[in-house]
Amino acid sequence: MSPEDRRRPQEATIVAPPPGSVADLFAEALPGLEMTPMQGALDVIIQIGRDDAHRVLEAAKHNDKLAFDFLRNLSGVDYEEQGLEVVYHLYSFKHRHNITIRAKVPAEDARIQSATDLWRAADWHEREARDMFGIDFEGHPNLVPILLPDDMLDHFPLRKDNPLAPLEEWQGEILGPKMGDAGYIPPGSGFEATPAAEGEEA
Amino acid sequence: MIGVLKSLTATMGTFMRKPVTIQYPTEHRKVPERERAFPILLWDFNIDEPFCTGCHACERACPVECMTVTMRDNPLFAEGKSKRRKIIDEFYIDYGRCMRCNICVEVCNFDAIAMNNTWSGHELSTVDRKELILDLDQLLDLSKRKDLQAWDPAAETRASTEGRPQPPIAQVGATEDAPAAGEPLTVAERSAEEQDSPPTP
Amino acid sequence: MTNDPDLPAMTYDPELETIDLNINIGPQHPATHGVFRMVLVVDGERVEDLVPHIGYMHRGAEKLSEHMDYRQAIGYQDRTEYLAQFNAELCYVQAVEKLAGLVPPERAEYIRVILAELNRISSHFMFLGAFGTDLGVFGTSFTYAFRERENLLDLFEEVSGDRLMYAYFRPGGVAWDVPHNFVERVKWVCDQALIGAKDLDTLLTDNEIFIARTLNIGKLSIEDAIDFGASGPVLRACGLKFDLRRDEPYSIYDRFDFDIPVGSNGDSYDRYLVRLEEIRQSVRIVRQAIDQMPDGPILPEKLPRALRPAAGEVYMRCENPRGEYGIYLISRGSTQPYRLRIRSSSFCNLAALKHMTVGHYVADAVTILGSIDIVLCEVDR
Amino acid sequence: MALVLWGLFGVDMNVWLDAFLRLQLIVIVMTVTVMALIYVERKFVGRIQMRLGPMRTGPYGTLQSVADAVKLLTKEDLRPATADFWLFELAPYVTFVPVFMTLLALPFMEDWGVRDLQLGLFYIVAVSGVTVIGYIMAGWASDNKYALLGAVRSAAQLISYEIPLILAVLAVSMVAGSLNLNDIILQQDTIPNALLQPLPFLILLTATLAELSRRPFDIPIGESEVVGGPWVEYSGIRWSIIFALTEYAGLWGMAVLGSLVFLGGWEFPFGTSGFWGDFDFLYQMALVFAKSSFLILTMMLISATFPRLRIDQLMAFCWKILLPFGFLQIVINGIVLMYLDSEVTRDIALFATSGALLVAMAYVTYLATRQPSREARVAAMVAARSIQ
Repeated sequence: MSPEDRRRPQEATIVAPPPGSVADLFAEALPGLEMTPMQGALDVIIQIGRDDAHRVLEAAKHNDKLAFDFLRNLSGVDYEEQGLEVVYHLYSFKHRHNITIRAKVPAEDARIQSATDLWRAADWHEREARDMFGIDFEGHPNLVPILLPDDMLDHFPLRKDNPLAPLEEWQGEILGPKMGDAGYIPPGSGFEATPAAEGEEA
Repeated sequence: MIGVLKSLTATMGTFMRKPVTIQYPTEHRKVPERERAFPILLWDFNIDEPFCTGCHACERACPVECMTVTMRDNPLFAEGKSKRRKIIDEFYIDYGRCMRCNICVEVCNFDAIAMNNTWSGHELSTVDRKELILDLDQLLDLSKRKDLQAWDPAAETRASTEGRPQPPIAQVGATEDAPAAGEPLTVAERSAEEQDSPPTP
Repeated sequence: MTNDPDLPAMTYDPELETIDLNINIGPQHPATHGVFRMVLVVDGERVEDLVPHIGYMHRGAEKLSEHMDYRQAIGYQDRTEYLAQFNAELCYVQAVEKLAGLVPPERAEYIRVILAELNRISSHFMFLGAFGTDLGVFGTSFTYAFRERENLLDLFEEVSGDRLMYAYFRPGGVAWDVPHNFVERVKWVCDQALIGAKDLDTLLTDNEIFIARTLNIGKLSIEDAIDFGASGPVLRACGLKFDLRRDEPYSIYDRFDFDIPVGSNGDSYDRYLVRLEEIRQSVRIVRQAIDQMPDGPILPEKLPRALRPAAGEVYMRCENPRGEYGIYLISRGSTQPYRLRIRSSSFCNLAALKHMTVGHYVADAVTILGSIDIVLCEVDR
Repeated sequence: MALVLWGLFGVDMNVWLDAFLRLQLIVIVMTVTVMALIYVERKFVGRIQMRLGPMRTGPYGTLQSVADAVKLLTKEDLRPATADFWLFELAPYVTFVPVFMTLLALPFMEDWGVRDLQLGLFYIVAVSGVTVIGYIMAGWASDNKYALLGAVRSAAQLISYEIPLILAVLAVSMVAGSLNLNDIILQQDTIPNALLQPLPFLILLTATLAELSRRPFDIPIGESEVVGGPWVEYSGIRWSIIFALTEYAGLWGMAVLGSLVFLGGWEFPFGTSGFWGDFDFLYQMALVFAKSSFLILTMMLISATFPRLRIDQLMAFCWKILLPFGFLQIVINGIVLMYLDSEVTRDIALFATSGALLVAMAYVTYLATRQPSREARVAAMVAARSIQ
């Protein structure tokens, strides 16, 4: 493998899950659903479109054979040219099975229906995904920033087009260039030395 | 009522026990040999130069980018005294950034960097965080004074010779006047050395 | 009374001529365990509404990890879960191993499990001490707990070289072997931990005042707990016997015999009891592991110099002291994680805080927050 | 000093000079005692927690209180810009002065107090109740919500616990037949009141902890809830007046009061026979010292052990348990004292009724706080469903 090939992100080879897996239950519960089942390192993954997402999640929660009552994790992923994804990791205490649902969301029109009506656990996770990726969760009762301050609304830190170095520079601008220096007093803090005192020191 | 009295027996019981306090500034707990305080550089007493050749391996591997390294040609190599073609020129470590992950020690090809395993690595408080940026002389100082504790992993690890224990500190003793690598310092020697060592600047 | 739009609206009852009072607890408050902030809307002493504010400690560990290679990112796990560092590291290195197809040697697995369980004990001691302080014990429970935690930290220091930020586990094994007196030290520490647990048990468990302050405070039903995504002792206190170590065994946990303590009521008292009992169960696991621990290598024989897992993704979950700690790791074939998502147990447990607190008194809000046992670095990441 | 001793032995002198010297003596003794108590509490609690306590200043840290005092006195005295000036500045003194005034009526030795009041007990109870006004003033003036919440809590708590305290001392004064502290002490030459009246003794201990806002009743200043309550905005000298002087002088005063009223004071085991002649006051002083030290250490042990109660539980404990049993004690005391003339039967009856009431109170408390047993909890654990 040449160095150039190494630098280019690889795509995971799609391994079909073994027959009889949870993905088949989904195909059974929602006939006609367009989805790509995959076998991950631990769980079965199904990849679906944005518009199907809420229908699938609703079936996952309420269908008796699926009965995914525990939302383990909800996260956003930025796949650059392939767009964003919202990933739901679900677990069923009843049947003790896992599923990973990956819903594709185009980056330029990042919105998806909220899952808060199904699991209250989705509330904070979706707020965080909104902070980090700018995904708009439609129907979320209170989609306000949770981890980031309000003035970070135009920066979505975990998107890949928001690299680390410019973020640090941007923070540096806010904090001031001399913030790291000892004895530095930020302007406007009320502790600035008076000009007379400075003169005395000099 | 009974539970309340039971609680009182707990407190009265511990009142009778011996306190566990160590009176820190006057009394130091012995730190273990594999203590990881902050990275320092090691001094090669055989040739009288640092082990470090300035190869940038640690600088690249550092997760927090706290190191600055430059290398130069080794004058001792030109004289034929040393096998090191290049030698460290300047080395800065910002202890204020360092997260003490030990990765620099693991990636070093020359066993030139080690973690300070004495109390002097912990008592570093200063009034100015610029003083936490150490230069080459300060980084080599501890090793030159031979104040590091000897850590001999061969004596410590048991049958697991296939494993890869981290040996760099054993280098410290590898000179004529210091105890050889196989013999760790006795406790008395260690504590005496600890007390002698002045605090790091 | 301020009219800050950030704060929840106050209600005004014209008949009784009373208005609600907003009380700001945190970010600098003795009871908030870090920089958590909650705004309580109180009517007298009764909490009418609660608005949690988090994010003061957000350091972008996920973003930073994307710019590290797989070994460098271990250090950020310590800093994310700073009371159960070995557990967090274990979860992370297992995620990497799953992707890279590494199988750690037996001895390394045992070392990891022993250290992770001891770390669970130390984390629970931290909870017991801090919980007593939240309830107003004059530091007594705190010092009892810290006395034992100190023994554990000493052991961790002897093993890994650091008291808090261990960075000791590696994908494929552990960084270096344990010291020669490890077995004796672990046995001694286990005995001490049981003594400390007994002290705290005598001090608190049967105390009527303690019971009055915690029983039926912050009740959570099983259904609500699952709905909120709560896990760990908070979920088990509700009465659901669910433990990832038993139900989805990872590492070598299927080789040990241990009980899963559960509560019946889902209140603060049950959470306390569950954690106290988990200390004893962890000691059981450690004792079994130390008896079975084999000799041998601590890293696989073929370990690549730079780890470059094949493209793929894994959601690794571990039972941490505070609940399910998950690492969602996506690799796209480079030396760096493409995406690292930390499913923080405290974050999910904290989401249920409002549900548990509303209707209780101000003093109970502190109790409930303490009983969830949050680690703010883990919440904010 | 000679003048003071002159006054001690009751030689006539100018009334004003005598009063002034006695006051001076009390002030000095109080200050020293407060500093000693702070040191003792830190050491004692340290040992309970398996620590050493202060060790650095002076041998075994004995000068720690002095160092603290110097630090506090030289610290900047902060006042919030929005605070009410007069109330804020006056509140510490309003809190402290009543505590000091209680000390004036205490007979520390036979015939030696600042003043021997005929209604001494009544005076002490009346004066010590004024402290709460200082709490409310501070809480209101600080312009801080924690302070306000703490002030409201303290108002509820201190006023409520004043009543059981009064009932407890009232029961004893009924037995003694006097409100004069000297008379009460002299009446205990064979049996201390703590034996005759165990229930009021327990009520007094509890109410004292509540009155002094000490753990487990430190609800007004509970630092994990209201971060210091009314005193959250105070610092430096004002805070030291509140914390050091009020809290520890109050602790000392109440412990001395308890040892005089319930433990027989300087009278109990040896009587006032005066076998040391003019130097009787030495063993009397030692007796009072030992008894009050015992009470103080008990209170410190309780403080270091228990979690804080919640305000509604505290009020329920006061109004539903302490108060009815206190009233019952007084009624029974009245009946016993009215109908029994012989001293022996009277004492036995007093002890029996009060002991029975104490047991009844313990049982009622047990019923109120009854919890499912450990076995029941274990059974529930076993029966818990494994998976949904």
